[in-house]
Amino acid sequence: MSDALYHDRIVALAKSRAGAGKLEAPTASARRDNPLCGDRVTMDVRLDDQDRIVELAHQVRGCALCQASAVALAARATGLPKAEIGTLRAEIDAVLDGTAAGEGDFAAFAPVRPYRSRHDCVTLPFEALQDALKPR
Amino acid sequence: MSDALYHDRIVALAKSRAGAGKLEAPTASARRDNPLCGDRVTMDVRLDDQDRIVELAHQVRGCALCQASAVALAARATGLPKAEIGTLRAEIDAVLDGTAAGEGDFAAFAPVRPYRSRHDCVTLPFEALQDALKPR
Amino acid sequence: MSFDVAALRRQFPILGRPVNGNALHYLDNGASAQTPDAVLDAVRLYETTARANVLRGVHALAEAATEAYEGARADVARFLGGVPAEEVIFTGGCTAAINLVAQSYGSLLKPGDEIVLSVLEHHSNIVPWYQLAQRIGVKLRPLPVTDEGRIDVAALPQVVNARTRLISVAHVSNVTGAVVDVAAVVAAARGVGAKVMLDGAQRAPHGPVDLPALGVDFYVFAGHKAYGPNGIGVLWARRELLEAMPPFMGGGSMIGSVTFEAITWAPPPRRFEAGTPPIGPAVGLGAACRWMMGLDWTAIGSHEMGLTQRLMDGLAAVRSAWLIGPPGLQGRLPVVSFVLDDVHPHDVAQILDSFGVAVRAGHHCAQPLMERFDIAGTTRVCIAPYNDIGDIDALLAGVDEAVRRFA
Amino acid sequence: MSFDVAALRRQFPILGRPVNGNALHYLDNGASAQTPDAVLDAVRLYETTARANVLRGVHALAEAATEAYEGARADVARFLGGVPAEEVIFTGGCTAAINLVAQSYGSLLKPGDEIVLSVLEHHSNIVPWYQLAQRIGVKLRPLPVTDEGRIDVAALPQVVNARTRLISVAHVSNVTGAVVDVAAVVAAARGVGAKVMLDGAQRAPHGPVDLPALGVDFYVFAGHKAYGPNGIGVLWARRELLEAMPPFMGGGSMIGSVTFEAITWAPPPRRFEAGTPPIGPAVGLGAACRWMMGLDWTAIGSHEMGLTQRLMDGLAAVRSAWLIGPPGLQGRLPVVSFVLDDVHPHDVAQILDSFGVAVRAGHHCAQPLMERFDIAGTTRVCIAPYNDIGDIDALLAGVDEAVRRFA
Ligand SMILES: Cc1ncc(COP(=O)(O)O)c(C=O)c1O
Ligand SMILES: Cc1ncc(COP(=O)(O)O)c(C=O)c1O
Repeated sequence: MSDALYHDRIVALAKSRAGAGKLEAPTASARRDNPLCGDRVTMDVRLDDQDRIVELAHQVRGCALCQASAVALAARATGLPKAEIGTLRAEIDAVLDGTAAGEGDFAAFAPVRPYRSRHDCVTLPFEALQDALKPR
Repeated sequence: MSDALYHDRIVALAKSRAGAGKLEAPTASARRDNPLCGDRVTMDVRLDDQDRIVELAHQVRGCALCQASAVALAARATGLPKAEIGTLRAEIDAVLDGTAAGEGDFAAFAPVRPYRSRHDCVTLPFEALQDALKPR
Repeated sequence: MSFDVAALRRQFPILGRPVNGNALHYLDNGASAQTPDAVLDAVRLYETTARANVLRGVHALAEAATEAYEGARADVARFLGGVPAEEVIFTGGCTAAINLVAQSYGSLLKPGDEIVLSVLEHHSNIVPWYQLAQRIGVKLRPLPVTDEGRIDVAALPQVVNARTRLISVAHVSNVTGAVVDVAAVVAAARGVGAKVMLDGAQRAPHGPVDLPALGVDFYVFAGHKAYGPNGIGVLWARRELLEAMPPFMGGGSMIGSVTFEAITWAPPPRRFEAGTPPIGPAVGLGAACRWMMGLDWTAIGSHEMGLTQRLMDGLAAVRSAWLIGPPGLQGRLPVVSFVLDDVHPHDVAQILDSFGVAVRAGHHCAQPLMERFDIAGTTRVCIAPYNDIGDIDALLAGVDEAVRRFA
Repeated sequence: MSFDVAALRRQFPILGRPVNGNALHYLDNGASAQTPDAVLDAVRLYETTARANVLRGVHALAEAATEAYEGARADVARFLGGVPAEEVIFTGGCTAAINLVAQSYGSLLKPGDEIVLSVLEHHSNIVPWYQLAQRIGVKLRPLPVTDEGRIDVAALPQVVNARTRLISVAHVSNVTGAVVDVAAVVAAARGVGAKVMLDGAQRAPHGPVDLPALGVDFYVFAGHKAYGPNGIGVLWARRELLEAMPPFMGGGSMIGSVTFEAITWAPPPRRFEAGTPPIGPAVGLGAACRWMMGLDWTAIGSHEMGLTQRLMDGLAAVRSAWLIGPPGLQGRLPVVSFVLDDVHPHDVAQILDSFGVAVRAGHHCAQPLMERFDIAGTTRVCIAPYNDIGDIDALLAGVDEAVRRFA
């Protein structure tokens, strides 16, 4: 049932648009497309000189799950050392696999588990952020 | 039943090899292949100056039906004006369609009618002869 | 309505099965239609009584298989308006059929030659031409689309010229449902000696096609969208064209003779059917064509258009909904795309799923059209003869819920 | 014999049906094998409970269809020795798979590069390379065949050289049944940095294939010869190769993004699966692979070889019969070709048909091999696990009758 999927917290996260927008002077930026559905996420990040994420902004052309995921990710990632983003990614994958409950708002994505075609909607913002942080 | 198909007259025609061989100085000659099964018929003809078929020889690398057909065709075609070969072709097609009984040895091919994949075996010598007689 | 939709529905076993506890309201027919017993039974009969390889087998099963396969070709030829069966080529799908034309007919083109495609084409009618353009330097010319989601035939004079070799457009748009003005396209092509190909993927599911009347040169469609099996598609082309075209794929049954030095080609249609063809799927498609030819398409047309009107009326009552496509019933088939302000198409489709309603959401493999309308995607409803009022009403209820939830 | 052939036969509905009043003795398995209930039922289950288009549909049927399709890919990957599922590509058939490699991998080759093919290859493994040679000027080098009908690996040093890019040979000959010495081919290729492709069309019907142990680069086979449906084939290739290869056909689902100016490609396997894939046929092939993986192939091997021995003994007693192929059971599979002096293969096959015995007669799409042995064709017997002594004895009785009638 979609009631379970689109529960209040997911809808609230998606609607909040918290962290949405562009950064004035991002240290890095990356855009990720999902060619199958046309969704698109751009992540701007600003790092300090210890490679800590001090600011983050996302532009999402995507569904509510993708919007909500970008908001939840932005909240958790801000303040973290760049190196720890892989841990967040592992956490959301585990939530989608059903092998972990997830901390804070990541737990809101547990009901996505049985909807396998929607997993990519949740992970697209993570992929964009990981791309932005890749050494180049 | 193959008893019906390979009745005595067909087997006798095929084995007779009557008219098999090559002509010394053919007026025309043509080879026809059936790419699906690899069968091959070469027809040599000698025409007189009224375009009458005075001599005919066939080389057949093919099955008994093809052999028998070449023999029957050679017997009927020898002595005919070149223009009448189309009539023989129409006759054998009618035998295979079941719309005519066929004259002389052509009647021997009536049992081939239900074996549609074998019709080409019977008509291959006709095609080679028609090719040989084409204006060029 | 004289047409008995309940009786038709009973021919489709899947429609009677609940999905996740809901009745199934299958409105994703443009992606793949469902398949009737007539098709399932024909394939099973073939597999259990006549299965063998075709061509040149002399045993009884091989004769039966060849008859079934060539019989399917004759069925398709009748479905296409009585074209000669030898002009019908079986391929692995609609996409494979378009690739065949792009590679084979395309290899006869020269750098600088032009191919006209519309902006609403499915990727399957864009990418093969793009690949050809990359390979041999032909030029692709986009034909614009009107605000109503129709191919803009008024723009033909600006796009078609003496270098145009081919105009390849969708007979019916898989996003907007608009039927192209074939006569206008054919006239423009004839004026410059170009050929016309119609992508009939979304047209074939709505009944027999009168190709002789349309006057085009190539026609393609997909089995699975026309109530047949997967893994089968059709290319029809005029004999003269097929005879001039080199083979696409190489393999068994399409050759004259083979040595390591020289190979000769068989005549059409065999030249274009390399290897063992999709016999079972072709038999199924033949059965689907026979099944379609047995229906009353005048009655079905009014049935489908009645449902389309009900759908459009329902959506008109949703304040945040707008259509991508013709606003009325003229010159269209029952393919309806819409967008809701503030609700992404995937979320709409997901919520509809929880009502047992199956639709497609996204770009529908028509990214240039999405760009034309500056949208990421649409929610698309494709109506088939077996759909009924209950399907439309379930969809409308789901749309209301989507709006409510995200409002 | 511990293997219960009668029980196996009961899984194949067609084997119980008389043909023209005779019991069916189906020995034309090399052309197309028969299909068990497990496959028929899997396809019907898919068509009646999970039919939809795959990829990106969010409704329940689309999820089920995607799961069925990707599940089939995983089944094939296990059948091929546990290769990664993303290295398995579904095509329209074995011929289509070889054409994919010839066009895609082939487009990376340069004029003067060489491709080695054996003289016993099926046309499907010759013609696509011939077309490539015509297109871009690569050179085809024939690898000879021994008097026993085996690929002559001793000749590899004369044929393989620094310009060799690919050696593509039949894993098992569809005429002689000989199994190629894969290790010798791989060693010769590795010595010059060439790739190896095996055409497994005649190998796959005889049980799981251990690709990691074989050490080749490309492998192809056909669904319909491996107890699956028509319209499906498999290409396996190493990931690095697939990633370096451009797409073959263009269409939906194989793209990154599409505009009229630029198109990007999806990663493998999707890059090579343009358009709607043959979902139902793939599901059937997955079921066929699972069915094969559930059999005891050691027992079946002895069963098949016992029948082969009985067949060869029977033919040895026919004065005018001679074999084209290995005279013994070593290094072969149960594919047996023979020729009768004075009786053409088609006549043999036709007479066998009147005994209910189905075999294939002709050149078997291997014209270069027919030339090698200077024959027009052979009569070919291909034994499957469901064949029994009755089948072989009916065949031998028919051969006697053919000899008698034409003697
Ligand atoms: C050795 C071999 N390779 C390739 C093929 C081609 O397979 P298909 O016709 O199923 O594409 C065959 C079968 O005809 C074969 O026996
Ligand atoms: C208009 C149109 N053309 C082509 C195709 C491609 O058909 P298939 O994916 O069956 O090859 C489709 C369906 O996706 C379509 O809607």
